[in-house]
Amino acid sequence: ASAETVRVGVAAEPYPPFTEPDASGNWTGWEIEFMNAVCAEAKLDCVVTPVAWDGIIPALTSNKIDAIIGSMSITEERMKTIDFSDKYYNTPSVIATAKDSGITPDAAGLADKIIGVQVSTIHQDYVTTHFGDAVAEIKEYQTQDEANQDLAAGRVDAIMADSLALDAFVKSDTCCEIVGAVEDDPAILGAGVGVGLRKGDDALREKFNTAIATIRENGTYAEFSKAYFDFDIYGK
Amino acid sequence: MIEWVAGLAAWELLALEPPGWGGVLLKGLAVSLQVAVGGYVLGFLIGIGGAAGKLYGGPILRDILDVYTTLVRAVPELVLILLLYYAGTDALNQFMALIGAEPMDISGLAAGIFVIGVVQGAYQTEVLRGAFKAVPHGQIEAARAYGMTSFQVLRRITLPGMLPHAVPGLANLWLIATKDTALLAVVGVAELTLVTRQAGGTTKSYFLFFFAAGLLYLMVTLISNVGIRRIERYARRGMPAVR
Amino acid sequence: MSSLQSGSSASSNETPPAVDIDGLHKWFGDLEVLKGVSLSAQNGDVVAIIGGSGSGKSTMLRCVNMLELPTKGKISIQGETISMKPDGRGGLQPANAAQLRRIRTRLAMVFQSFNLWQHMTVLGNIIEAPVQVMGVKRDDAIARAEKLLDRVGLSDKRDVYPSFLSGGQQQRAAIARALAVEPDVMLFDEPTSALDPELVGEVLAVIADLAREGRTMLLVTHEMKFAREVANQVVFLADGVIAEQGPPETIYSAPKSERLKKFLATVQ
Amino acid sequence: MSSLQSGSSASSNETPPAVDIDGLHKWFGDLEVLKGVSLSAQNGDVVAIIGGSGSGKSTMLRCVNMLELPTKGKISIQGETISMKPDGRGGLQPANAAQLRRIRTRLAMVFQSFNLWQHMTVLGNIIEAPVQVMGVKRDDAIARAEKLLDRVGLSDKRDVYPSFLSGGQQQRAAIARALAVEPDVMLFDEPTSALDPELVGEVLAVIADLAREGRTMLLVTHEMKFAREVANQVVFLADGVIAEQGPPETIYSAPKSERLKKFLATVQ
Amino acid sequence: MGPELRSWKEPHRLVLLAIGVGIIIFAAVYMRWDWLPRYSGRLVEGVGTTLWLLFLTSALGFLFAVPLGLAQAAGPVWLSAPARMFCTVIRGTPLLLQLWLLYYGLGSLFAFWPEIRQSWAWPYLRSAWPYGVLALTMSFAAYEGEVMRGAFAGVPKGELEAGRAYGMSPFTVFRRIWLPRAIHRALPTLAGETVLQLKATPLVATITVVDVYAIISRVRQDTYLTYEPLLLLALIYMMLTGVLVLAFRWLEARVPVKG
Ligand SMILES: Nc1ncnc2c1ncn2[C@@H]1O[C@H](COP(=O)(O)OP(=O)(O)OP(=O)(O)O)[C@@H](O)[C@H]1O
Ligand SMILES: Nc1ncnc2c1ncn2[C@@H]1O[C@H](COP(=O)(O)OP(=O)(O)OP(=O)(O)O)[C@@H](O)[C@H]1O
Ligand SMILES: [Mg+2]
Ligand SMILES: [Mg+2]
Repeated sequence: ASAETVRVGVAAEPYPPFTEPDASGNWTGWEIEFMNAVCAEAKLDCVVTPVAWDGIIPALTSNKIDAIIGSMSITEERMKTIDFSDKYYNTPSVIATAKDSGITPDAAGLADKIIGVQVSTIHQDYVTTHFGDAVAEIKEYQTQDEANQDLAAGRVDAIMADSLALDAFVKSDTCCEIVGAVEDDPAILGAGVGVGLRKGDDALREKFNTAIATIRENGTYAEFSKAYFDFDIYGK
Repeated sequence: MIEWVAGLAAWELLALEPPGWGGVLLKGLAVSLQVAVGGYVLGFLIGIGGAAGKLYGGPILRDILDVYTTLVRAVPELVLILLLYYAGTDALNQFMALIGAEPMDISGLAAGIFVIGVVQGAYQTEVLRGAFKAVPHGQIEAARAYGMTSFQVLRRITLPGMLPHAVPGLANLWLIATKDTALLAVVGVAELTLVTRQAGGTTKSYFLFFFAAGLLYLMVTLISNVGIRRIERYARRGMPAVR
Repeated sequence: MSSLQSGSSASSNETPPAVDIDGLHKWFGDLEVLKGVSLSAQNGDVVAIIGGSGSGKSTMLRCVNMLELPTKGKISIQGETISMKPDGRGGLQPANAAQLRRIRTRLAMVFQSFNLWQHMTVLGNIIEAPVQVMGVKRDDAIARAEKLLDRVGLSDKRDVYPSFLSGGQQQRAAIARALAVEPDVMLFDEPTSALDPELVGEVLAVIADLAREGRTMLLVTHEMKFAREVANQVVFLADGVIAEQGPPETIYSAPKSERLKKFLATVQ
Repeated sequence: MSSLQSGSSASSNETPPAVDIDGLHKWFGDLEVLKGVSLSAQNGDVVAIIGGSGSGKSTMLRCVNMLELPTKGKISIQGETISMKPDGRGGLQPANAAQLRRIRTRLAMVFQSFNLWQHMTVLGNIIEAPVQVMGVKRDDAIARAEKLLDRVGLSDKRDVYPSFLSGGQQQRAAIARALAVEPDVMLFDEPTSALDPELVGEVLAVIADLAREGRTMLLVTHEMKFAREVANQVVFLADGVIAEQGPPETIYSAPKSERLKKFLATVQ
Repeated sequence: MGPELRSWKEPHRLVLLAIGVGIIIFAAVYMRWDWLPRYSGRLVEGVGTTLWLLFLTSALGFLFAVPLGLAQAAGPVWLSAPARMFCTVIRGTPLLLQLWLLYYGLGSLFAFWPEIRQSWAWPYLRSAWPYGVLALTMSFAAYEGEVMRGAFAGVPKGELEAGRAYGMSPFTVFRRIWLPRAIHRALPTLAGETVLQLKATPLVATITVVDVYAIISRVRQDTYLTYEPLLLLALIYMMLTGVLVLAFRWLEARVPVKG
């Protein structure tokens, strides 16, 4: 019908299982299903607009897109520039190492080791704050995938990341294992992932918030998540 | 090791029809080439004008051109494209709103060609300036002495005379242009590098796709080289080979 | 010998001189090469310019068609003064590019270092100015160029690029290039330096022909014999000024200044 | 005049000739420029090579130091034959690079087009070979270069780059560069083409001095008067062969061939 | 003489200067710079890394470029063919791909061959910078090799002949005449290529080398500011480029050319 058109920016670089294109150019993944559900609920006509991660915030602020659904964690720093909806998922952070390394997910276990993280993530902040003095070196990777590869190659001793991302990795590669979750620190690890919105676009934010709450309640959220995860990704 | 080789040889992923990614790669290549050609040609026009201005222009023109080549060459292309595409269209639309016109939507492709052209223009200005300087002065004097206009001197004497000195530099810039198109990913243009990353990220067959993209780029280069060598042979006519 | 002296040098007051140089000064940085040179040549005059190496002969010739910009002075071609304006650094610069271009099409120059265009064949060099500047049809230009090539004995090198020519062949190509534009005034900078005596004789004949057609020539040369035979006026340049000037007989047989006497001593 | 003819041209059988050219052939593509040239010069000989433009004089001179590779023939310098081997395309190439280099250090050449190094000043051009090839100390080389500059009258252009010199100044710089290596054999390709009569006289004196020191010279020239005064042997090159050869008197006063007679006609 | 020797006081220069100052004032007043102090230390380190990479790889790259150019311009086939192939392949594929294939390609081999971790070379194989230096050096060598090929071929033949005629060994001719003439001829292009190399260094951030670009991206993703960090980056690169350009100008002006 005459629904309002919302251009939703996703990162042009694939981030499975959340957003990824297939060979015919269609975008698939959990976040795409989430978007479809939310937009249907809020009666919005949403179109996927891939934008490189580097340009996604300027694209939002200069009106090229209206919302970002890209696994963007809600942090204080980001709130200075853009607004967020309520969180729509939140997963714990874990540490992975080579099999039988004997490393434990704490400062003592990581002493004098090389640890890899994806650059500019909450994990990077966490490692710097909590393990910065203990480890030998913190290596920063542009993508999580590259960090994973270097763990397999033995260039780093451990990596810290989102449990989902690492879960998929240790299942596909026999080299490594998850040694456990780190101690929680809400100030750094944040309040989960939200929809990024232009500052002052309160009407749209309200629509998203209401829709997120509704699909959580009416079971739609659980329904489409089933195909991807065997636990509740919404978190605590 | 075997797995490593096996990962490389997952040829079916390169099939032209989905679920193979071959078609996507080729489409990306076509977009890259489109941007490269557009940007390069624009850059060449700017370069000729810029070099001529730097060599024969007045002090004001020379200074402005100096600022242009220094700034544009200094500022990373990524910054330029972000500034021109986002800040630029923003400003343009605010201006349009001010005069009461409809907001314009500039396509990422057009902006990309423009930015690559502006960047190439700065580099080509310098390459061409060097080449112009390599033309023996006497040949230009002779042309002037016969009453040729500045434009005729340029077209008939200086351009062909400097060509042998300019071809290697210009060839480099062309090859750079074909690869600089990767920057357009920032504004969402699906060119070869971006679709390669997408294919790799989705299928996890990074090496397969990076090799494939490498081969595509290499093919463009090899075909270009045939043309470049031909131009160069033509340009060097009349010059004895050095031993 | 000097069969050409009966030319039009007895100028009437009505027709303006073909070339008129008035109070020409030229500085290169701190070096004053020309210190006020004045010279005028009537239609059909052949003026030989002689003088020591580095005395400014080439510079003077190059000032006539503004390849070297005078620091001070006035140049007129057939009564039309090339308009100049100060360049803000104590020198002059052309004020009217179109006028300068128009005047240059009536001048032709043979350079001391030939300056052939390296990316064109001999034929290409010769037809370039007629086709591009004068708008002569290509075929006509080629036909004419072939006659000229024949005249300078270079027909077999028609399609050769200049860097594969011997010195004398390059010089002859340069002469043919200058002849091809059929200029009113020709500026020759040592046009026979790379030629053997036989060819010098031929160039001499060409120049005599041209003078007979009423064309004016300024010609720098080191070959006194050549100057004597071809010129009806000889100018001796020394220390940046015209030290002596006159018809060849007087210059050669009765030099006035010590400087010229010494200069000519070795030739006698 | 010909004061030099009493040199060492009366060669004894023991001392080998300074330069010996034997059956030299040179093709450029389809063009046979030299068709079997043989020539030998004793120590202290001054051989003038004359001939029409394009007759192959420069080519012959350039073959002596292997800048142009002969298609056939043998070159010996002071009894040492430059060893050559077939290049697989019907021509020859040097077989022993070190030997060629050693021989070249004993030769010096003044090029028809000067070929001064554009990125060095006049002084830099002159001291380059002594310092880099002969291992002369830089200061000594400079001291010597200054003397030479003085001799050719170019002291004031010491620190100027070649492209800012007049034609004659470039030629003099090239001559000074050649003299600086104190070679046994000098190859001059029209060394006075850009010089005025006064300077020609001076170069003549320099060459006479050199001959007196026992240096050998091959010299291409178009100035018959110069050839006559300075040479003790004149070689006339025509149609790719040496058409006539002998002491200047006989060559100039009693030319045998029609060709040479015609060639000299204009000079007499 | 050259434009840089003319006075700053010419009116149009004052205008340009005023525009520049205006932009800086605008940026300082209307944009957010509060993050600057927090990152200043790391920025300085990053600039250091960038410069170190730039100088090392362009110097090494140029050393390789000279033989590459020479081999192609005048070498025998068995030298020129491989040189040409090297240049073609390197110039024909994106630097990012090469960097990737080197770093992660080799890395994926290590995963199958753990014994290598005991070898003496492991500390180097393990670090990222050797791969960055290698890739950047090869890239500069290939691009510059191509430029030098043209420059070598463009030196007037007569000047080389003059060198040979004086008995200079091929190496002396090369060192004293051919190379300086070629370099002088290639300088404007060389300057451009060096600036390009400066802007290629950020790619090493993808293999965990922390240069100034990596720091700036860090700032961008930490603060989510769009333009400010990029403007600072532009300013830093502009200053570095300015220094490079001036240095090359100075080199160029050392041999005056007529015209
Ligand atoms: N590199 C070359 N390739 C082809 N032909 C050449 C080359 N060099 C010279 N020639 C030809 O060889 C012939 C002889 O040339 P050369 O330079 O030896 O003549 P020259 O006797 O020195 O004449 P000049 O007195 O005019 O200098 C000429 O016809 C010339 O065109
Ligand atoms: N572009 C220049 N810059 C500086 N000095 C120059 C320039 N051109 C010529 N000169 C100097 O001006 C003087 C005159 O040069 P010019 O070429 O006019 O001499 P010339 O009389 O033609 O000599 P030649 O007979 O040797 O050719 C010389 O001392 C020369 O060094
Ligand atoms: Mg002169
Ligand atoms: Mg010759």
